[in-house]
Amino acid sequence: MTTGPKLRLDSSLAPGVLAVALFVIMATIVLNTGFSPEMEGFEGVDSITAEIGYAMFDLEALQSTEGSIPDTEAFLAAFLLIAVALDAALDASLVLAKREEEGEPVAALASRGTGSDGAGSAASGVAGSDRSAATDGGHEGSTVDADRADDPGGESR
Amino acid sequence: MTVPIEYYVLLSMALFCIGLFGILTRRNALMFLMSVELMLNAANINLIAFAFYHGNLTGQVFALFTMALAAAEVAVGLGIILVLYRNFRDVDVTVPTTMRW
Amino acid sequence: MMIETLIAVALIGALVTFVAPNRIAGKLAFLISLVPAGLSLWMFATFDGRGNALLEGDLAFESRLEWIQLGAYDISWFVGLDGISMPLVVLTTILVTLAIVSSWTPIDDRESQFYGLVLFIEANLIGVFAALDFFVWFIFWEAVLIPMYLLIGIWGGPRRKYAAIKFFVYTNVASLVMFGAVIALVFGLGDAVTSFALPEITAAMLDGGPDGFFGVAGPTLASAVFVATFVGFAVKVPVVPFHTWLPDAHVEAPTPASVLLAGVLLKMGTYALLRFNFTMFPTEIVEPFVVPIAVVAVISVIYGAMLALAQTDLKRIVAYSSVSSMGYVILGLIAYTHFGVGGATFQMVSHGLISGLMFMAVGVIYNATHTRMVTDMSGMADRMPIAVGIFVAGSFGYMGLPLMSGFAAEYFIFFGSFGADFPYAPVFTALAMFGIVVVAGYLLYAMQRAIFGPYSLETDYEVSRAPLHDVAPMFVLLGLIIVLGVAPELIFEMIHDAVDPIVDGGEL
Amino acid sequence: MEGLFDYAPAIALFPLVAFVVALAFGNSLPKKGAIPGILATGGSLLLSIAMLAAVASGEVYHETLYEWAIGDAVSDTGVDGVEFTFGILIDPLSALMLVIVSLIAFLVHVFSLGYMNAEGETGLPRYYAGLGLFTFSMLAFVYADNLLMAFMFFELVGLCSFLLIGFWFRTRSAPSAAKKAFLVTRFGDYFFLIGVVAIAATFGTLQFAGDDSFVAAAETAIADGTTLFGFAPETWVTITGLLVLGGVVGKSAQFPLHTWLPDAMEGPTTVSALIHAATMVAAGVYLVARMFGYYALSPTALAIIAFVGGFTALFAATMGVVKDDIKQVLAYSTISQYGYMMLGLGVGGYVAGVFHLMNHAFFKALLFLGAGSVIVLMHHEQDMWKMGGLKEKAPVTYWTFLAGALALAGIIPFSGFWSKDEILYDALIVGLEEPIILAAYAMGLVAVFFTGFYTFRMVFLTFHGEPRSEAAEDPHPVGWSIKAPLIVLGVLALVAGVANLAPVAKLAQLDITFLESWLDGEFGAIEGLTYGAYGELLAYETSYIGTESTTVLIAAGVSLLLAFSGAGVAWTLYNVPEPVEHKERLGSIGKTVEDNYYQDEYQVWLAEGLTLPLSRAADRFDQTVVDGVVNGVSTASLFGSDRMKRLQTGIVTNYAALLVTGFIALLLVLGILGGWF
Amino acid sequence: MAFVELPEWAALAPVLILAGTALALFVFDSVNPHSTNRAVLAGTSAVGSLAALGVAVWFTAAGVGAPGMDGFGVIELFDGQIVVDQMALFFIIVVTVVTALVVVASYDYMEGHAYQAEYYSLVMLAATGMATMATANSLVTIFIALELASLPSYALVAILKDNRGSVEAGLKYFLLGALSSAIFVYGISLVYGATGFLQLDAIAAELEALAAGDGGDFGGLLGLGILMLIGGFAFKTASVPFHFWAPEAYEGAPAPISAFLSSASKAAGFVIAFRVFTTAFPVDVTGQLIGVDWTLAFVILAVVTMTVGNFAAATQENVKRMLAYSSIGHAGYVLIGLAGLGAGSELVMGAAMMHLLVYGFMNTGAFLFVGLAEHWGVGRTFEDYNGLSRQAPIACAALAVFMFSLAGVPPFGGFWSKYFLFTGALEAGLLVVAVALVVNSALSLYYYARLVKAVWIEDPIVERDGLTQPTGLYAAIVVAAVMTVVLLPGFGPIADAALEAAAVVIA
Repeated sequence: MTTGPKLRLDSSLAPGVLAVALFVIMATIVLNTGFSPEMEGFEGVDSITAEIGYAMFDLEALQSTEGSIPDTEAFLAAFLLIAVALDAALDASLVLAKREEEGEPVAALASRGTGSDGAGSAASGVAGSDRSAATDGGHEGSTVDADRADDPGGESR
Repeated sequence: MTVPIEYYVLLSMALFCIGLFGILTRRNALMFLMSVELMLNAANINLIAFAFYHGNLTGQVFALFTMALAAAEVAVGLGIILVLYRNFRDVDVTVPTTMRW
Repeated sequence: MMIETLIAVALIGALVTFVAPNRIAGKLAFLISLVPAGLSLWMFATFDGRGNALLEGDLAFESRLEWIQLGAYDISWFVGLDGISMPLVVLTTILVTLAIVSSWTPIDDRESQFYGLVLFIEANLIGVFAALDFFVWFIFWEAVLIPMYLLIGIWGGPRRKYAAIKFFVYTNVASLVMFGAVIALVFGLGDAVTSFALPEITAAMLDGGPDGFFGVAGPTLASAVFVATFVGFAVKVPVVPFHTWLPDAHVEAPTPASVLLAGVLLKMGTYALLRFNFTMFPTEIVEPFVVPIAVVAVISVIYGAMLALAQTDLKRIVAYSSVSSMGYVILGLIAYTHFGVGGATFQMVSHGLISGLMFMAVGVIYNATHTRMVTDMSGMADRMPIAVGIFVAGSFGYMGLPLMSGFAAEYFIFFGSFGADFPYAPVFTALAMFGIVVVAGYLLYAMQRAIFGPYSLETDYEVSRAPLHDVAPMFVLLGLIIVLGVAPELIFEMIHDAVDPIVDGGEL
Repeated sequence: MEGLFDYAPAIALFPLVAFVVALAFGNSLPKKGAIPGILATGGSLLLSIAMLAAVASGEVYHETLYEWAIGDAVSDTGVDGVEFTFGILIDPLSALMLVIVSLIAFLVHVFSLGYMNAEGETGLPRYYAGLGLFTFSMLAFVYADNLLMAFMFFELVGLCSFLLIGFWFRTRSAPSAAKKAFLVTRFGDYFFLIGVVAIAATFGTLQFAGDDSFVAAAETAIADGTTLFGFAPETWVTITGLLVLGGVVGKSAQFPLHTWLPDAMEGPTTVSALIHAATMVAAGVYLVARMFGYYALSPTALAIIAFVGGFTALFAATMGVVKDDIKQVLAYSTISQYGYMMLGLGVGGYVAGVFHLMNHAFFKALLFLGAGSVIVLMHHEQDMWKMGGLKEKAPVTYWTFLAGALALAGIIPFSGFWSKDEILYDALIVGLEEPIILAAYAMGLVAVFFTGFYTFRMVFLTFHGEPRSEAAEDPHPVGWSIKAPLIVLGVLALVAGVANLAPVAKLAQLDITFLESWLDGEFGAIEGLTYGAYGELLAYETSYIGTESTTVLIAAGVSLLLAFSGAGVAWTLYNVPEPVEHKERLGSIGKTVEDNYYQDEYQVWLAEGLTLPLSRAADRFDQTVVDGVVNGVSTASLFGSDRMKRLQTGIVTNYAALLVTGFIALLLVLGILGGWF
Repeated sequence: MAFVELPEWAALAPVLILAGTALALFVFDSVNPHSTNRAVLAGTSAVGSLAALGVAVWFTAAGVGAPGMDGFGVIELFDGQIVVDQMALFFIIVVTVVTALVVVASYDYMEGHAYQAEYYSLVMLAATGMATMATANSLVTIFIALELASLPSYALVAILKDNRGSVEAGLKYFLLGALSSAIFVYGISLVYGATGFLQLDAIAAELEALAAGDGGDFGGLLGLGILMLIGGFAFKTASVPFHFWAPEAYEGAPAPISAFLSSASKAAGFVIAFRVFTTAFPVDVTGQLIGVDWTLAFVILAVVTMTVGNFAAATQENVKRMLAYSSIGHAGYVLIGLAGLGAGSELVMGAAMMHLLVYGFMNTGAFLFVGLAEHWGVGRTFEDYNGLSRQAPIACAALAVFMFSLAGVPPFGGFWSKYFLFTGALEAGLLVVAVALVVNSALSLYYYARLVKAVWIEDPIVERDGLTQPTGLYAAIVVAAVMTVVLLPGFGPIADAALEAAAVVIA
């Protein structure tokens, strides 16, 4: 199944023209923009990394010392928020990646035979013992058996 | 002697459009994801360049967050591609067309 | 709080009926509907309003409550009755009660929903006639469409779906046009108004009119709004060429819905025309449109009657004749004379009664024969003498037989418009009056074929006389028609009083 | 006598009560409603006679009883406010008419006992209710004190006519005839209503009598030269008068709206007698008489009335000649006779017209009832060619019928002679000045010949000769209820002429023109509603052939001569044992006449050949074009919708491409506007 | 009021409650990963969202975030990264209302699904994200909150993992979402490039300075950045041309999630748009810089979006898809709020906010009805819905209420908000938009009425036995319907709240 990258030149590239066009337009805009030739830069900054840390945690006391970078915004809220966001991503990707065998969720990436009960099949056995837990809330018939997905990587062509 | 900001911006735009090109022409879901990553990184280039240009760190810090979110996005994306493959035995994004019109 | 009581009784009654068992729904709805009917009659008896509601008249049963403050404008619950709306409210309550009784026979499916919707319509119709704030009015105005849509759609004839959706969308689109126009007008009035109360808008209109809006000069805006509202209401009335939803809706609607549709819903259009176009707008705005509207009115009368002549479906005949009759109303309205405008209002009531009667009679015949085709039946008088007798009486009422209300209404209109001041008024009047010949033509033609002659109808059962509860409402209506025909002053007096300021204010 | 007039409303209300009783309880009453009808009309008759007596004693009654509708309206003459009322006007004219109507109604009710009840008809309550309603409406019309009230009851009698013509609704022909009758008269009433509205809008009043009557207002307007609705007052009066005349032409079956009357014979014969001969048809003529003051203001209108009358008299008489159905003959004769009345009124012969109206009511009712009797005798056979020889078998019917026929033909000394002669005389003296009236007179004169001819053709065919069918040989007996009215009317037909023996009066210089005095208000009248008052308004000039006496003699002689010659021709042709048809001798003219000059054809064509297809075309237009636009909008929207949703191809890369396209488009728009490039 | 004693951060209470609930559920899931105790899970979520709703309503009533005498002023937290004002509370209310309805309905809808705990925690996480979006006051927090709302949404759409439709929907939603967020971030980077700031007030201040002449000529770059931001909002609100995901995502997703996305997520998308464009890019200053009013972009988008949505909805056969397109159409209506922005334009923006609130009830209800139908298993097309009213008159009556309200027909709440939008458009001088609104409303009548026709008027194609009455779904639907009706007479407070909130932000 593994094949090397190949350059395909067919009609499917046609939409790419849009990307090119967009680039032309954006480039024109940039070239018309009157940037000041001087970059402010970070002259006389003690430690950019430290400053990043201060900014990330709203350490205003430290930020306002000599040799710091002015006008950097506070990022504590963003930091807290991204913690939740990453939780959400974790949650989401777990839900999606898990496989089901006979309606029971199993570990997402377990190898065959061992991982199927790794994620606490005891608990699930209690709750959903006699009922086949369909993942389909609507009653549309499911089309593909979940347990065939033994190749989680998904090969490209 | 610093490189003028225009060049950074042009670079990032080029990267952005390359990413876009990939999205528009590639049918593989993973390629699609990668292309999106390119576009996000194009933004990062901008942010960092502009941070330097403006002389504040906001852009730089934000770039860090962007990267984190890009990772999170990829995580979810891969999950979706996984179930896509399970259902369609394929990761071609043009295959699922059961719903249209 | 009388009006609120009326509406509330109907609304709560609608809810109760909606969930009541099908078995008792009809009787229950009838009993409930007696309350508004009785109350409105009592209100009619104790009516003490003077003048026109929009022109600083003394309102009867007025009540006003702040509702929503929108920017510079107040929206309030503002209801009250004057001599124009009072008779229409009574007409509504009575017709609803009678329509409910007349549904006992034909409606044999999902009764509780049916009667619930009928009561819901009643509440909204009362609201339409009582509301004096534009928004209150518009809400009721639109809310009428929903139950009617369902009544036609669920209990209607074979093409009910097409008819229902056509009715719903067509009239709604018209409402949107009208709505947009009125809002633009209010905005154009600028600081002159601080609320959507119709009397206030009217006062501002008569006192200078709009300043302009969107770069449109005030008078031009007013004229444009006049046209837009006229078109909006013309669909509801309906006026040719906006009438095509009507025959479809009527033909497919179940009898009681037809009764309400022709009896009251069409009056909403003419009522609104009277309230908005011909009360609110100052004479100089209306004047250029009078002759075109007269042309439209005459065309409605004659063309509608001609269409009726070509039909073979009894309901279609009556439906088209409604188009024709409504043409008279328009003619009366533009006359700007006491008798013209008053007669138009009288015609609203009168036509409500007569067309209600006609649809009921057709319905009773249909119940027995399961056909409405003139060509399918012959000599129905042989088997259903009473129902047919009433049909004949109603037909003559429609033809404007003296001592029935239709004659009074038409006579008032003709008299009012003949002496009106717009150009060629007598000519237009005379042309429109030719309708009384054509109406006689198609009704007599239909009668001759369907209900006289040797009896013949292919049925596999015995066609028998209609039950009492089918016939009783028709007798009540016939009685009212004759009472109003003999003593039009019963309501014409208050109509006249309410019309007075319009005509004085709008002497052309 | 003062209080008597308070009972005037009862004259009309009695029959109304009878109507209600018959309708509601008719089926459970003995005689199915006839008794209340007889009682009511009897009561009306008595009251009417009392009114007549009261008027004779010099009293009149003019009272507004009920305000129907009141309103503000500025009339063209500047009268502010208008009242539409119901009121009663009892003056010599209406009192006379009341008696005529209630008498004939009463007699017809009695006659119906024999004609309808005895024959076992079904639906009798409906019949008596109809008669009751008719009598009510007719009486109310007669003493209406204003034009609107008159119009209203004028319409109502039309309704009754419709209902009674269609009494035998189970046949095909009766409903058709009923429809036609109503429609044609409605067509006339359309003009009438315009007239009413126009008069009301012009003068702000519709009163017949008094200072505030429209007649008086019109006089004032003409005197002042006020412009009315953009016309000179005389012109406007003529126009409105002619509009009202439309109703008259329709109701009194004048050309060209006469076509309904022969068809109306589909109704029971009693109905024909009451409604379509004696009273309702008279309503038109009566209306002209009632508002004669108004017409008197307009010579043009009068001339048109006269001409239409004269033409109709001749026109209808010729058609009567070729009819085989006894009732058809009578129907055309009715049309013809009303033509005379119109002629009389049109030439200003107010008294003559009313006189003939009265006489005609008697003798035509008599003839119709006689015909009804014949029909009963003949077991409901109406074709005269199947009759014959009834003279011996039904002497009462024969002699009374003969009296009526003589009156109709205008044979001295029967009543018809006197009135018809007076009409022709009046027409002649005016016609000597006015050529158009002379033409009308000439037509009326020629019609006398035809009248004599068809009348006696009818008499001979029906009663003389040998019986030509089994029914004629063995007629069904008739009872007293049939004979009694015939006798009453027969006597009246003979003697009613005494009321106004004008020729005798003129020749002998005797004051025996009682009717003229009556109508001239010598006993009592309302001011302005007298013959004398009308005479002052009339613009006609008259002249004589030689002296007045010679003119009278010439006129009477000529008409009598013609009547006799008509009767004589009939005698020779038909008073034979076995009469044969002579129509073929007339050739194509006969065919034309038999087909009623194609009057029905063109009117039916107007209705069915023109209006109906036109309406169907309108319907098609409506369905395709008007509704097509509506549906077209919807179709176009849905088509647009279908295109629109095709954008959503389901392929996510396409979405990305479209998304980018959209973005670029937006970028270009804003960029160009904002000068970003 | 006792509230004054609370610390400032307490103003974030609604968001914190949501986040807490979400995390609690997450923990619950970790401890007990295969729990299918739906009652506890749904109950917790419902309690959490209702608590958040209650607090938000209380705060609003108490005057949190309202300036003036009886208010507490706009509360800024985290150096202005987060702001709690009336608009934030208003949208938190919208989001929590929808969340509550959705979780209650999910109780029945997700019956038998394998990932109960994950489902509810994801819903609550997304709700947290949306609520945060309402309070975010910096492009940073906005972007992260947006992702916080999006990431669980992707998973939720695809959560019916064996259902091809659901997966396909998730894929399309995710792919276009990723693309859009890339564009959005790029836009942020450009705005940052032009101004040097990410906090909205600071951006505005810098723009003032730039307009005054000190600084470079960044017009084009700023414009491009703004346009790309618009792209991000357009994606979230399902506006043309970023709407392509919506029909599929709504159609394929579980119905409560469709409801959630089309109501709450859309509202959240709008709140950031409102916040960004009122706070960071004042019309006049920005217009001076970029040479064109950015409202023009919204005018175009509004007209095109409502037209595309309504036209495409008109001939749909699938009910859910019809609702999806209708949702796009409604996005177009709400865009009027942005198109009409400008000095003293609180009416039009307030109207848009009101519409989103009413929409939260009526659209959620409509989608939940679809959920109910899926629960019954009657099928997806209009035809499949034929005659449902015979078995379930109450639910179908509610559906009729939703449909007519969506169409903007009185006597339902949708009438008011649509009317206010219309008025706002007129007042803002957007005659074209107002006309488009009327035309589209007219068209929308057709297809909304069509659904009512299906359930009420048409006769069923197949015989059905009695249908069950799942408590949760029914409760949610009936509550939504009752609220939709009650909002007609009770619109005054909502209008006041929305207008005040808008006035504060715009001022």
